[in-house]
Amino acid sequence: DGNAEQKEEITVYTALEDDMIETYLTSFHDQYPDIDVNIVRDSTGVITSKLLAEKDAPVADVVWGTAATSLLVADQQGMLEGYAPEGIDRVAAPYKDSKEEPHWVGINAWMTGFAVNTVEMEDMGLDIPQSYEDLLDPQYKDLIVMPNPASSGTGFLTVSAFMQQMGEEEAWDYMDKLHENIGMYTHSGSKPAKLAGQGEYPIGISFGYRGITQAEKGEPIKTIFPEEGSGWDLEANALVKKEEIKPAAKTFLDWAISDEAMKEYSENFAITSVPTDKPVPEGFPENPEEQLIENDFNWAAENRGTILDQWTKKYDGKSAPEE
Amino acid sequence: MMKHLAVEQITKTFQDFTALKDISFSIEKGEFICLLGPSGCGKTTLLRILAGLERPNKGSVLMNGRDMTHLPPAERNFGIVFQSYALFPNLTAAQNVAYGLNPKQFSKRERKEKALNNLTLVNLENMADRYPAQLSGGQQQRVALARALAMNPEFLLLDEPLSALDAQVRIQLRNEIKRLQKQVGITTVMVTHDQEEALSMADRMIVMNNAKVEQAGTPQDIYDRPSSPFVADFIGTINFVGDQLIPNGAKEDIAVRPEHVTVHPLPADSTLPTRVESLEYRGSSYRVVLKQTTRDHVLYADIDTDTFKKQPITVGEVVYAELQEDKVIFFHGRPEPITTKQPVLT
Amino acid sequence: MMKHLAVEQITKTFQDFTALKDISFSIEKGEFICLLGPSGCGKTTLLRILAGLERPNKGSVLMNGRDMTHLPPAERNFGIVFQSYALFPNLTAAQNVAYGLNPKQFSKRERKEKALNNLTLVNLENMADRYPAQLSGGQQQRVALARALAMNPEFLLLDEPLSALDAQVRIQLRNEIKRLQKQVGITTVMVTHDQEEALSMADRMIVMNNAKVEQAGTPQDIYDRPSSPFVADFIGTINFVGDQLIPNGAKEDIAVRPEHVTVHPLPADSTLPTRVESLEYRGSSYRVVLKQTTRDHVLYADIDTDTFKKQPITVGEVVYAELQEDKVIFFHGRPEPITTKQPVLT
Amino acid sequence: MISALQSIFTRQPVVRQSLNKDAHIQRILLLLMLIGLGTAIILPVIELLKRAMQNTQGEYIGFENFITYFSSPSLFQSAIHTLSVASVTMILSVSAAFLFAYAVERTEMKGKTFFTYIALLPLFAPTMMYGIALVYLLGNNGVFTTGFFGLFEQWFGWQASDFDIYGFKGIVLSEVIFTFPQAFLILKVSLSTADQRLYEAADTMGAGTWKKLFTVTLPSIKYGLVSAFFVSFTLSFTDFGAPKVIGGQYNVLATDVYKQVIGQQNFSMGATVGIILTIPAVIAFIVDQRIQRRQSGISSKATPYQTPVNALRDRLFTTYCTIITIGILILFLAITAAAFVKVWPYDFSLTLRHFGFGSVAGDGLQPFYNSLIVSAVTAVIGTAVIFIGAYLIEKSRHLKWVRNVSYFLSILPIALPGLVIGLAFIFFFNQSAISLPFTSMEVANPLQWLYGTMIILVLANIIHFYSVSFITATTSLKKQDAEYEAISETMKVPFYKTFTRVTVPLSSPAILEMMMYLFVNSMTTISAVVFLYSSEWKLASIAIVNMNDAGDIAPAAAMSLLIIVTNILVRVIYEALVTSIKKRKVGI
Ligand SMILES: Nc1ncnc2c1ncn2[C@@H]1O[C@H](COP(=O)(O)OP(=O)(O)OP(=O)(O)O)[C@@H](O)[C@H]1O
Ligand SMILES: Nc1ncnc2c1ncn2[C@@H]1O[C@H](COP(=O)(O)OP(=O)(O)OP(=O)(O)O)[C@@H](O)[C@H]1O
Ligand SMILES: [Mg+2]
Ligand SMILES: [Mg+2]
Repeated sequence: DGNAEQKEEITVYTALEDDMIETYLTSFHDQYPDIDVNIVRDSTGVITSKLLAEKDAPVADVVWGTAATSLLVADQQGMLEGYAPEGIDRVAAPYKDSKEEPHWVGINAWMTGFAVNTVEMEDMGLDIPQSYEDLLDPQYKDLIVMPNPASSGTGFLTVSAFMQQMGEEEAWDYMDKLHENIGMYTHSGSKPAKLAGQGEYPIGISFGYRGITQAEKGEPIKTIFPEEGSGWDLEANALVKKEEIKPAAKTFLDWAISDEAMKEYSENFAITSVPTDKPVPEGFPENPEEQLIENDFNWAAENRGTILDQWTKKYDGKSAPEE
Repeated sequence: MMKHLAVEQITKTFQDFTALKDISFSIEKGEFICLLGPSGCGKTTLLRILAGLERPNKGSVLMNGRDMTHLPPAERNFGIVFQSYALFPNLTAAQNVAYGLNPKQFSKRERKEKALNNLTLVNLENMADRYPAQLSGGQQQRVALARALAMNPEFLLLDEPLSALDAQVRIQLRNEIKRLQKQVGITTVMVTHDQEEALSMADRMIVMNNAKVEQAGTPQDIYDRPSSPFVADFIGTINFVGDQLIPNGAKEDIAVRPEHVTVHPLPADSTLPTRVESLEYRGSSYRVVLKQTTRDHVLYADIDTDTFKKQPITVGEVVYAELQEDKVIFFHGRPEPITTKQPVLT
Repeated sequence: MMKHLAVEQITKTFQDFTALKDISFSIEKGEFICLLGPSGCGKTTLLRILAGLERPNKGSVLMNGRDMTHLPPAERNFGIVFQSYALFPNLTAAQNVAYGLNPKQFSKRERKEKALNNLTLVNLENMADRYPAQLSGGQQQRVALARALAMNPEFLLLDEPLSALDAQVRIQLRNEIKRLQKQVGITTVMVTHDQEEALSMADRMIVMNNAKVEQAGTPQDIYDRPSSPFVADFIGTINFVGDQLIPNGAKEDIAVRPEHVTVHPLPADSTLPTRVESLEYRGSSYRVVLKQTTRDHVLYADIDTDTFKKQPITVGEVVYAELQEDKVIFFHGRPEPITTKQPVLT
Repeated sequence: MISALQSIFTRQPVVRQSLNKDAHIQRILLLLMLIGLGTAIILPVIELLKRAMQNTQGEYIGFENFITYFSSPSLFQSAIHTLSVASVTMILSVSAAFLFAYAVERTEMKGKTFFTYIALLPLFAPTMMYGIALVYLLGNNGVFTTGFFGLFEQWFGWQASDFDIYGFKGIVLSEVIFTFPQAFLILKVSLSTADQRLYEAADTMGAGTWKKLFTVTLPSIKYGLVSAFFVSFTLSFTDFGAPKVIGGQYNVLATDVYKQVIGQQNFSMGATVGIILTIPAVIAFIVDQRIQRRQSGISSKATPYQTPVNALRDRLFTTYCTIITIGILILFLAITAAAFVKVWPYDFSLTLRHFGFGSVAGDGLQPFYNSLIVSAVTAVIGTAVIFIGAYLIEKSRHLKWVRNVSYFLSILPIALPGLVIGLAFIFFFNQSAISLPFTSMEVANPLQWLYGTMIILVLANIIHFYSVSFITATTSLKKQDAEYEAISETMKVPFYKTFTRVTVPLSSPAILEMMMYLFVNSMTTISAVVFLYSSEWKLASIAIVNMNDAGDIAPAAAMSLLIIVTNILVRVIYEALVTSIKKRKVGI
């Protein structure tokens, strides 16, 4: 048809959950029918490594809803272009890059939560853990699953939260003990919740939203937000630095923090970077922002490499089942 | 009388196909028997029945009068050499030869010694440690022979042991096998489809055709007095001349070998006028193909080169063929009305 | 003089192995040449060089005086028949024969007709629609022949065309090929390693050994006057008797064929006393193996059956061998000190 | 091989032949093939080697990465893990396959065809599937682990037990199932060509069953055994799918590569581990080449094996085969059940919702369609390219050195694990400039546009599965008379006519086999493509890994089931075509 030539096409890398993307994009398609959005969805680790691998010849125009800590890694390699999307002022300071033209802008925060399978817990006669401290209880030996911080954003924010809350020494100490109870470290952040949902492992350290949606599908899952407070990260957007920056890329970034978009985000997340009037979704704490710990993204990004090295050395593979 | 080995009315069928039909014969101790016949006539099947590798539908195999039709191969005391040698490729010549020697019966040293002795018998003592792949075809064949003899069998069965070899090696091994057989004195049955081989090696030949024994006898008997046109034709070349010598005679009733046809430049009593169709040089002789001038019959004549050179003939020439009367073979008795002296020249 | 086909100083090596060394010969129009030699002597390689399928390292191939060493196979005018026939199994006999006929040059009908004509030439007109798998070995061979002839080549190259066939079919096809060649009048080079085949078919033979031409000539020439001990031994059986007739003579200098050794019951002038070692019956003749009584030399003698029967000899008997003087072959000229009339009986 | 390479450098002068059109076309095709193979195999592998010797900043550091690797305990441990998995797999898989192949080839057991097809069934599934199925059966909440969800306990008082399936046991079980059909096929072929006369010779000399086994049977399948051992070792050594799904914390080299590259963006270390991953395959490759050369010296005049009558033996083997069959079928049943059950193990009502994939992989059935397209294109183009390549190498008489080098390049990929091909491809195709080997020159990469397209997936698959298809083609071509080309040439028939009129028809069963092989393997493969796919061309096997990563195991099972059903369908079509060809063509 006639306006086929005017159609613009952008490639968007995202780590948002598959089941969210379609709903979110509906309003974008309605507003901008002439822009084709080419979605590349993968886990945070994969999206990050794809970005980095393509450093010489970037494929993505925009990164959407990907962990801020990961975007900081790409930023350190000089891969991101500053851009202040329309309505940037509505975004509160902790949720965006501090530069004049921010290199990244958050859309929502997500936080650690435990998905606990109530049926299995009852079968085994176990108490439901309420805090990080509780997880160390020997009754949970080999029953806890947690995402591997090296590949999962959720995993990293959880570990980074331990560090920032407890201090490094303490945190390693804590994790040494936690490791005793871990049955498996998973590649992605949602898998622990899914495994809990199948009863494969009754307790999964995951992110809050995951467990809550599974409970809606009928799985016997209760989501616990730890008493000590949850580690959190932002799903953030960024413009990829490349020779030809398409106007449509900026249009997309503008839309991505618009009120319509925020409304959709708030369906799934308790905390959006631009506050909406939506009530907190069911299952989340009344006052979600209080659940969040103090989080220094720059510190996390800077130390990411060393923490992961150390973590991998200590735990990855060591907990292999005895032969 | 108790024969060394006797085969009695053996019949063997595969599905609806009859491979052997009522086969009977017997063998004396120490004899060398050649089993000869065209491909598919049942030679191998018969040998396998003797060895116990195949079971007959009917009939029996007697050894020194004892029925052993039902014994498994291991209990029969037969040594076998197959056409393909069937050497174990992963064992050395010596190990192959020692394969059948029971470790309970012979110590390791004894087995080794026996293997070497048998290899010496076939002049391969210095090849003891070679693998079959490192031996020539003829050497492999001799190892197979040594292996068969190592068990001190009472009978040796050879299934076309030479057919896979070069002509020269074949002739050399013929002599070797014959020498060995006489030396060891072992009763031997050898299958072949090479008439020359059978003629030159056998004490007695058994000619088979179509699952049946056609004729058994010494090589000379069989060559000079074949009992049937089939045998005459199968052993050596033959001219069937029945229809040329008797009016309305059956072609296959009377036969003569090419070396018993002589050629004369001029007609004489009882010669046939013929035209030379072609000449085939064979070194020590010429095979001349003659065509009767009056009819379309072909006659082969063998003329030795010396004779030929004294009296050369050329293609197209008319010559007169004479059949040596005393050599003519009559399959159904000499017919009354006609002798070879008065050939019918119609 | 301009030859029909001339090969000049062809040399061919594979890696460090020399398969042909300075080969030269020439062929007249319409000749039937047999290339004969032991396995691996380079026959096939030579044939492939003639056809252009292999490139020589040196030398040239001339056709009617024109150098065609540089031409690819398609531009020479050779028909080839390989030992394996190389018939296309998914095409019928007729399609195989018509395969090389250019559709641009001949209409479909013409190609079909030509194919049928050529099949008729080999007496296979009624097999036109059969696939190779439905034909016997001999029939397949004839289709291959028809296919090679269909292109009207100036030369026909045959690489052991008969070696894969049964003895009987082989002899029959020999005649067929010879007849066809004479009928078409095509210059033909046939490779074989069967001396009987070469003797009986060739107008001229080229005997090769070790990458070289040993002798070229008519079959009679080569049999009667072999130019080297190799040829003498390779074509027919031979006794080397140099060391028996001349003191300190080279064994291979003087030779005689078994049919030129006669055996006498009593000694005479120039006879050798021998013991009969073994007798081999061959139908029309006996091969007698004689061992000189005084030395360890073996002598073969062929005695035809009739003569043998008149004067039978037995194994172990002492007989006196005479070499027919006029048939003795001297490879390096007749030596002075000795004639065959005075054999040295040391 | 080596002597063939040597001969390239020691050529004698040969009289030149003038070249006609045919010769020119053949020479051009040969050179094109050489350039193609060189670009698709040698250049990427060189790039990989270069990366392994660089640090993350791209500076040359020699073997430092290897030293780091072996001195870091957790990484070094992966190597030990991989070795243990591969060794145990090799022994279990070859033993099981030997008995199975023996049953099929050397007994009079009934249902041999059925058992053969069952044994081949695992070929049709991606390795992830075995992992997933094992989780359903033997996982912490698996069917067997819980004794049929407590039913056993109710009925027989049988306690649920802990199989500890995540890790060593799970990986080994998956790999055994994965390599079983491959070992089975090799051993079946070896066992099918026994020389009956050797058995008869042994019989006449009074050898017993065991003596015959050790002196005749085993020696005669020696090469088959060695190659079955190698194949199961290298396949399980380099497999990525099963450890990914069921490995738990039991790290192996293949998952290390993935983690280094995808998780930690440490490409140099990824390349380093990739090279380590290649070692056993390279050893196997060299040994295999040697053995083959030695083997060619042995000619066999074997007569076909005749199975002696033995009812007890037949019964024992039938029992054995039935047990294996049940084992294999249970896996497939579990996958089928998982794909159709709503919430395993809490709600067993049936549903088709897992086949929607909408809420999980994001693209619905698109990855499956992508896989179909990529596999079909791989099958068609791959077969054409490989067959023509094999034809030129086997039948042309031009440019001998090109044919020798191309032959080597054609069988080389068998030594390259998929992960290594994938890595080498990203390194090579994703760089903007290529530095020419052995020089310091750089040229702009004219192939960079391939990155992220479907073409690179097809190319990776073709290279990944090149050697086996090439050997299929070569074997079929070798069976054809060597003189067809010579005859055609003397008859002035252009080579392409003989190629289309004779060579291709005669090879049609082999061509179909190559197509089927390429299709089925492209459907199931993960290792090469996991690094190369783009969002538009996400494949079914990748969707399985992603869904499994996200914990969406039921849709992952559903996707596996789709792949299996497709592959079985393709196989059925293949069998039907081959049968009809054999029936129709008298000559073949
Ligand atoms: N196991 C079998 N099943 C069916 N037919 C068989 C079997 N073995 C042999 N035959 C048939 O029996 C016939 C005789 O076979 P045999 O091997 O004894 O022949 P042969 O005389 O040894 O022939 P050749 O000279 O070719 O070796 C042949 O027609 C053969 O096809
Ligand atoms: N392509 C090749 N590469 C290496 N050596 C070869 C090649 N072709 C032939 N030869 C060698 O050259 C020699 C001559 O071979 P050729 O085929 O011409 O022998 P032949 O006389 O035809 O033997 P046969 O009677 O066995 O067919 C042999 O030793 C052979 O091994
Ligand atoms: Mg036989
Ligand atoms: Mg040859």
